[in-house]
Amino acid sequence: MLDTVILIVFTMIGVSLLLNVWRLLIGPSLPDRILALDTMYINSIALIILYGMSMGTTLYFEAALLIAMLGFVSTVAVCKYLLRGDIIE
Amino acid sequence: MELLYASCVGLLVTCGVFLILRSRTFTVVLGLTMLSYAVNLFLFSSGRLSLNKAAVLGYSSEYADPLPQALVLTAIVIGFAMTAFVVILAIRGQTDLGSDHVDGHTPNKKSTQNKKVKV
Amino acid sequence: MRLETRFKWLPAPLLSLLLFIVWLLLNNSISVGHLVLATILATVIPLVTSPFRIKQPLVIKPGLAFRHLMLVLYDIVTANVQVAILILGPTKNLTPGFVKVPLDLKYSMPITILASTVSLTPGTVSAEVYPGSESFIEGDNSEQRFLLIHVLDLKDEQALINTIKQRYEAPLKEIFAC
Amino acid sequence: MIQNLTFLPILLPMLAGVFLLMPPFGTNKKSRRFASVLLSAVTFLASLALLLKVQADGIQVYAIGDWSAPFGIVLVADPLSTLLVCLTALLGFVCALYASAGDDEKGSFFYPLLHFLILGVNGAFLTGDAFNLFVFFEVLLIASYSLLMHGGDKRNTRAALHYVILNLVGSAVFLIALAILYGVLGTLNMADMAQKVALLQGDDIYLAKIGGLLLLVVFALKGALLPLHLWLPNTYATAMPVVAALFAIMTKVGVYSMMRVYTLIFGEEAGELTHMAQSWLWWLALATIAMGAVGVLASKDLRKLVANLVIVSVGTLVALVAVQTIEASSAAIYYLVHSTLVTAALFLLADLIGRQRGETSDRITAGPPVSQPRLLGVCFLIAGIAVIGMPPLSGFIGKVWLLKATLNLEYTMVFWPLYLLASLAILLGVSKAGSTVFWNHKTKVSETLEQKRVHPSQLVALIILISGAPLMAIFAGPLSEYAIGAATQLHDFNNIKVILSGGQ
Amino acid sequence: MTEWIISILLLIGGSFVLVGSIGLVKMPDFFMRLHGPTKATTLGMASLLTAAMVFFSTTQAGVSVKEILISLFLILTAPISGYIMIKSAIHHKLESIERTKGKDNIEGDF
Amino acid sequence: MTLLWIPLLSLLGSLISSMTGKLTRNQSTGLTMLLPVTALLMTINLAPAVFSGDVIRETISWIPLLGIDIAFRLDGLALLFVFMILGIGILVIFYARYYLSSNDSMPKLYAYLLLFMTAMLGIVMSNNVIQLWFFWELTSISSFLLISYWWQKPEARKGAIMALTVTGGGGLALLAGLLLLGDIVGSYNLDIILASREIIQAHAWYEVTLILVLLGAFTKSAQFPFHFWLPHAMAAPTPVSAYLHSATMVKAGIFLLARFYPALAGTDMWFILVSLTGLTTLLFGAYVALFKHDLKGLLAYSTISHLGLITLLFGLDTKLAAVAAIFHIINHATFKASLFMATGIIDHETGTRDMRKLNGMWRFMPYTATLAMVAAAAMAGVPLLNGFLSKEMFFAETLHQQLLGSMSWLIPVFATIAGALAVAYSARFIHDVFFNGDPIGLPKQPSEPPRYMRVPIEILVALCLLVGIFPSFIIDDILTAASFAVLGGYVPEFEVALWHGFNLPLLMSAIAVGGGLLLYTQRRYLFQFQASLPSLSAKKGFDDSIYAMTKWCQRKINDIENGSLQRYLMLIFLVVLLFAGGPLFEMSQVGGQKQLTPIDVHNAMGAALLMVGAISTVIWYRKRVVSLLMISVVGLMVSVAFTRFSAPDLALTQLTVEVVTIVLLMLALFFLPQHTPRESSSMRVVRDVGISVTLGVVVASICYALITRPLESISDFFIANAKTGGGGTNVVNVILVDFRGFDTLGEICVLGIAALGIYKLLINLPLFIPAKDSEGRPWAKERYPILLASISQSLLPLALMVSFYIFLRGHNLPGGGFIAGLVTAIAFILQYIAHGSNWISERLTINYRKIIASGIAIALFTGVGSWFFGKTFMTTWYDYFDIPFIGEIELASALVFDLGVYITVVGATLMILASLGQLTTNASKKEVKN
Ligand code: NA
Ligand code: NA
Repeated sequence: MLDTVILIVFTMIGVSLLLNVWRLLIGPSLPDRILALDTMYINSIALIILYGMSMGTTLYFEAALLIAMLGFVSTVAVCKYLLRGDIIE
Repeated sequence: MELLYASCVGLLVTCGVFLILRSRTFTVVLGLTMLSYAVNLFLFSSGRLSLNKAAVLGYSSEYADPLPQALVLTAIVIGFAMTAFVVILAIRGQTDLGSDHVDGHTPNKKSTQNKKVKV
Repeated sequence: MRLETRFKWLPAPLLSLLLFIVWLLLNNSISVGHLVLATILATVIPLVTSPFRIKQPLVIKPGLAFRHLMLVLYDIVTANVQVAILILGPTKNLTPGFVKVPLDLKYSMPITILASTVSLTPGTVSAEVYPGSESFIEGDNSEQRFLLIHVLDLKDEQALINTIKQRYEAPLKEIFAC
Repeated sequence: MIQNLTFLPILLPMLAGVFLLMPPFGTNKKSRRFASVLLSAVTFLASLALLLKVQADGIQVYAIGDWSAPFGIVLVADPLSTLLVCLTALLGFVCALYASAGDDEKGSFFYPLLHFLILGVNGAFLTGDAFNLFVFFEVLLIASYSLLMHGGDKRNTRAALHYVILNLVGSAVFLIALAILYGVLGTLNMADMAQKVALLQGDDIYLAKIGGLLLLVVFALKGALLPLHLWLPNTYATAMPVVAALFAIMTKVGVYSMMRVYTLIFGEEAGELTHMAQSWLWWLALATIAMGAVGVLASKDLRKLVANLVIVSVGTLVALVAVQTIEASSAAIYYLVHSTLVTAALFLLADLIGRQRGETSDRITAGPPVSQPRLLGVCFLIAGIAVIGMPPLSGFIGKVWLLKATLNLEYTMVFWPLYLLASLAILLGVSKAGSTVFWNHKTKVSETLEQKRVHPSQLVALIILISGAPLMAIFAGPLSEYAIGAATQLHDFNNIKVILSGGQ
Repeated sequence: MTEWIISILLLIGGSFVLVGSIGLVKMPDFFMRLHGPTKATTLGMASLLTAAMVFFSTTQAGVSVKEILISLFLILTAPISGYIMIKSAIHHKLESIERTKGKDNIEGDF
Repeated sequence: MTLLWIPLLSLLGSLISSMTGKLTRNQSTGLTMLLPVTALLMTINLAPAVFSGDVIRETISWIPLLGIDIAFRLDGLALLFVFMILGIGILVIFYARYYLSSNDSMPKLYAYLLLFMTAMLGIVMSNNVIQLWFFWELTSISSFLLISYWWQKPEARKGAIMALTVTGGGGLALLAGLLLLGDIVGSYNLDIILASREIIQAHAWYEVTLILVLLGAFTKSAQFPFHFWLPHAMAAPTPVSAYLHSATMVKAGIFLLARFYPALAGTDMWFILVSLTGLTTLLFGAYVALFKHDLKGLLAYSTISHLGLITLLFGLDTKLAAVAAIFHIINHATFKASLFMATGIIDHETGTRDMRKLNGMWRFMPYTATLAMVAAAAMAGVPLLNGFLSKEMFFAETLHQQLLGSMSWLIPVFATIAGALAVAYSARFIHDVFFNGDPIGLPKQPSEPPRYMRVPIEILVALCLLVGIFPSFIIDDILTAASFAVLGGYVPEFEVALWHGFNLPLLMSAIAVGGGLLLYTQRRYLFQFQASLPSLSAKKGFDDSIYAMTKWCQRKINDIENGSLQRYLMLIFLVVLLFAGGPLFEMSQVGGQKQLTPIDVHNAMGAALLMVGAISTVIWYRKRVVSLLMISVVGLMVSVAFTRFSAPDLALTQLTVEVVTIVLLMLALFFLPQHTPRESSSMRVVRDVGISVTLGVVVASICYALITRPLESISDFFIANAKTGGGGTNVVNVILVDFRGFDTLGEICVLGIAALGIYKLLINLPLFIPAKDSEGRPWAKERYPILLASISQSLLPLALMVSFYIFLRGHNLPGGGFIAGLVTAIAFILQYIAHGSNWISERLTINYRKIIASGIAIALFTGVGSWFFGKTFMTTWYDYFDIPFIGEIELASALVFDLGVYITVVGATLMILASLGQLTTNASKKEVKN
């Protein structure tokens, strides 16, 4: 049963990733795209966690952890760019 | 899946080369980044593709080829250093040559940068 | 309220505690070795990073803090269910709005916590803190501060402001005694 | 220490680079200069010692981390590689000395970068591992990027931008080539590759061929072989001359790698792929020579002229590499040393002349006289004769040798006329340049100032390089023995077993 | 039993993530789009991670609780990234739909 | 060792004389002459042996492996030339002492002269053809220096370069010829070559070899059409001309003909080439000489003509012709040298050489005039003078040949005409200068020169007379010996005598003299005719062709190296396409035998996302921010792919690098324009798309070909030894810090150097900061948003904790120094973003340069450490320790190495961003700590 559930959730995540890309592509504004990308980062965490579960290994946990930390940083960097241009001032 | 993987690499190469052939430094940098993605995937694949066989002893019965992974890791680091350098060089070019054209001068002088003020 | 701890070597007890737990979590173990290591890290890292911390009021009432945390977690769950419904439902009868919440908090950390809580709970997202950082002085009483929030479906503005102030700001004022 | 001698030519420059970033050298100019010159001298001596050791006990194999080939990375010190290591170290020493006259202060980190460059070049010469070769290529490249911008102006930025981007693409190709070779042969050690290539069958052969040819692209780019030479003239002509002099060795890295790869891996024993790149190398080399000769005649300033001379020398070398005989390789080895020294010397000379001609700089037009005509004139005469290949200096031996080595080839009747015409072009170009610069004065008043006179350390550096020409002629006997010995080693397939068995 | 718990948590998490992304696409203006990801996704992730926690604690030797860390990071960062994104949206003067109340509460760039 | 000493002495002389700058002119001259005189005496001492027919040899080994030795050889021919070179050389030195004005540097001239003398001696005495070429080229160099002695004069510079180019070119041909010769014979030794005539002339390369050698000879001896450099070499001081164009430089070419006569002569090709060239040169030179107003010009062309004569003689297929040639070599040397010197005196005394000004010199310098006239008469071939004798022999030989078959009678006719012309220009030299009315506007009032200036001329003229009157008495021995050498051990019966009775040659001489005088008297018509011809100057032709060539080269270079990076890149990609694509077509099938893994849904999805990201990056590449967001999708998907295909370390690395790269690109974006203008034509876009797509397809197929084939690699070794040998279970990390730790060492060097270089690029770079963004909005006022600031400061400790965790586990589980370093760095970058670089530099007072250095140092010294255990560099060590309560812990040197990596990465990354951030921060030049 678990495998089927995992597969279902996989598809859910997949669909949401596609939705994110859709938003990323159509925009219209830059903040929209950034938001899409940020969401994408988070969803890919889900993807990796699920993958780890389906493979029964925790080896990929750190990847997820880093995405959680770093996705934030890059979002912040891009927004800072939009706000101030110079992100390290 | 091998076919899919190969075509992804191919696509990345295509996009990278196209961008590299553009005339503005930033685009070229993008192209180089894209190309290095492609190259890393290519180098990685030289150990063949394997699912759930991470080369960490005790986590699976058989292991993926660890050597290409190590090579790719080195390649990524070096690539990062090089990208950083070329990015800065592009900035330097912009200030020295007053244009972000790779040849330092725009064929037609009309492409004006947005208004500048000196710090 | 207090900005400084009694012990130089423990500038931020709560942070140290957090780090201690995080280390054990990371390693999934409570072996003696890791306990020792965790203690060391939990004391060293705050000391190393202390120059990068702007003095903030310390938690005076840990118990209350914990109870507030639980409350927020509960709200998160409920709020999300509401938001999910709002999202899935027809969007045309949603009435979004911007609301300015006057703040009594005077320090950036409590304000940040409040803003985060607001962002995670009822269909609200913190948008701005007025006035901006340029004219923001820690613990300065002279100027009234506001939190601008965007509400997904704004029914009664004043009610919302009151909830936020009583349900989330008040406890924080107590916890940090400011 | 003695058993680690093989490693010193890599260790010392790295140490030097690190030390020179540390106090007191990081801050104090005087001590930095002193330490840098000293350390480069030490590197040179160590390399020399290694050369003698190799002469005495034969090829040295140094297994890093005690992991023997093909699993670990091994350094292979044979007569050829050690000779080039010595050459590099010497060049490094000379340039350090020359720069200590003031060029080093025209930007930050000159000395550390210089030593890191030497590190990269020496590493590339010594390593026996294909991927490690890539790493050292990158080390020397990144160092060269920074050095290229040393004391740079606008022209320089543009040239650097081109140089960097081209080489980044080059590195990408390098990685792809390595990936292919690993993917087919399952190994990275060059000796092991050579062994495995011989056993290939079916379509794997063609994959390996692709890998080998892509490597050729990389080396051609590094070595400035037509049509990938276009970056060189501007890069070398705009770089600070002392840097350009140092770069004189870098094109040779490309050539050296060709020697290794196409005589060791795709050489005699490569089965289907024997000499697969030979005809490519040959014709490209000839085209390169022609191109360089045209460039020599076209050059408007001394540095451009020398840059084009570098191109000619590369073409000549690659042609010899393509011949794939011991005699040709030995001629190449002698010519390589000669051309490196003399082109480096010419870069420095161009600099000194330029400094003393004020606004006119090193442009080949009538201008103010140099303030030290006799000194510079004599130096230029010597270097000129050497580079033209006229007696009594090293150039003519190289010329005789390589013509001798290319006799009785399928295409001698193409190569000889081409090469001789190229020599004539060089003769004309250099003599015209010299007589114009030294004898054709527009303004009588020389605005050259006292401090524009050649600094002692510059002079010493220059003399060291220039004295190479007569010395290489006088001691041509022993040198030719050495070169032929080195070439024989290079072509000796049994060395593979020596390397794989860890030097025993 | 645990398999049930895991499955349910997984489904909840997945659907919340999905809802967040749907919101991202469906909502009419940027400010409304923001709500989905910042909230729904956070909760979705939290429950997914809890599922993973239970899963690994039961299937593998010893408890695995480090997934909490990810949730912790998300809960710390999600509001702030939302905040910074709205800031830039406001700075870019993005239009919010007409019926939005209290637009005048937005002070001009300060 | 006597032979070796002869050239060596003159070389030493060159050095000595170059150092006589301080001495008086007489001392300098004396010292300079000393060594050549010694050499001459030594030669005289050797002469009898040579006359008696043996050949003296000496050899010193130099480059045995190339068959190049220092080998000297003295036979009759060499002896003759040595005598001429030294004898006339000494006279010239003596003469020059009076010729040079006080502001000309005497030591310089002497040094060059003796250097040249050395080269000449080397040529004639070489017993190794490569060595012969060595000295041959040396004459080119030293003559270049001599001709350009007065380098201030442009004609001197031009003349020198012209001579160098022509003779140098010839030299290259000669080298080729000699190498072929050596290859044919199997040795560069002259003895052997001269002895193997049959082999050479039977060989397939004979023609090529002959032509190449002759090219060398003809260019040097100014044969038509290579003659043009010689008149311009007259820009040299007259003593130099007297030396170069009588006895030495030009005679080197003739010497070459004589030297190789035994080996190469005797075939029709030789006769045709040599004789016709000679004949043409003879006539051409003689004709042009007539019209020269410059005395030296006249002598120059007469020299050309006489060289033609000698060449022609070598080209006539009779033995006696060769003898005559040698005889004329001597005669021409004597009278031509004296004539040049006389001209020098006239020039010296009157300040001009223009025969239109020079008239009636007889009255001012009767004595010199007499000498000059005698010499001129010898040149004309007047009886009782040496010139007459060789001319007689020449005429005689022209009658004994059948070169042109039925047309052979043409040669004596031409010879006579040439003789007449010679008489004519000689007559002009005499009459036009010494008589013919009064001088016209001389710069100086002429008078006899200093007494000793005439001595050399006296000696030479005396020789002309003596030889002319008592030929056999003076000349027989040397002539015989030389002929013996040239004819390869056989000397025909010959008798040089004044009177052979009435015969055809005598008649020809008579006709020549008569005709010549007639020509001279009627010269005005000839001059008018000449004036009516279009004047063509060889010099101008030469200069123009050089100029045209240079311009052509510059155009070509500008076309090819047009400084367009796109072209250079295009070339690379095309070459790659060619090299990678070619073999691909040779493959029987691209796919391999390995059975394929099926595509599952999330791979397909990941691939889709990746492709969308890549394509939209290209689509939106003009909107730079957007393309940046798109490319980060690609980056994310690549790292997801790495997790998918069992490479957790790579995934982590890719992720961390990704973020830093994004930040960097953001910074770049700020300083670069945010939009890319439309530039490339649609045509070009199509082309680029074409190339990139093809390249993509090729790479894809190679990749496919690879991953569908089975592979057995060395990797099993790593998996087997990771734990036992490297003490770690994360094989990738063990490879990075142990098996291939050397790569990692190089890699952190690259990173460190990059950081240094970036600092170097940015240090006090005057940047322009855009005030508005691309849409023209002014930037937001708030620099450091409050919430961001406070959250980032609480994230820092957590991040450090995580990075420490990742670092520590690296050896056994995914992670390691590099990733940990980047995580730390990113944590600090966040602080930079949230608080600005001033705020950081107040709190983080560390010197990144030192950090980087110490990072590399740690890694390096970990490696060196193993030396103290007698192991090679980077031999790792690890062990497990059981500590009470805490339990077993592992200590590994690899961990220290990894620490070095960690430190370097942190230092480098922060240095890069700090120096970038510093650029824009407060104008108060607070420099980032490098
Ligand atoms: Na006259
Ligand atoms: Na590592």
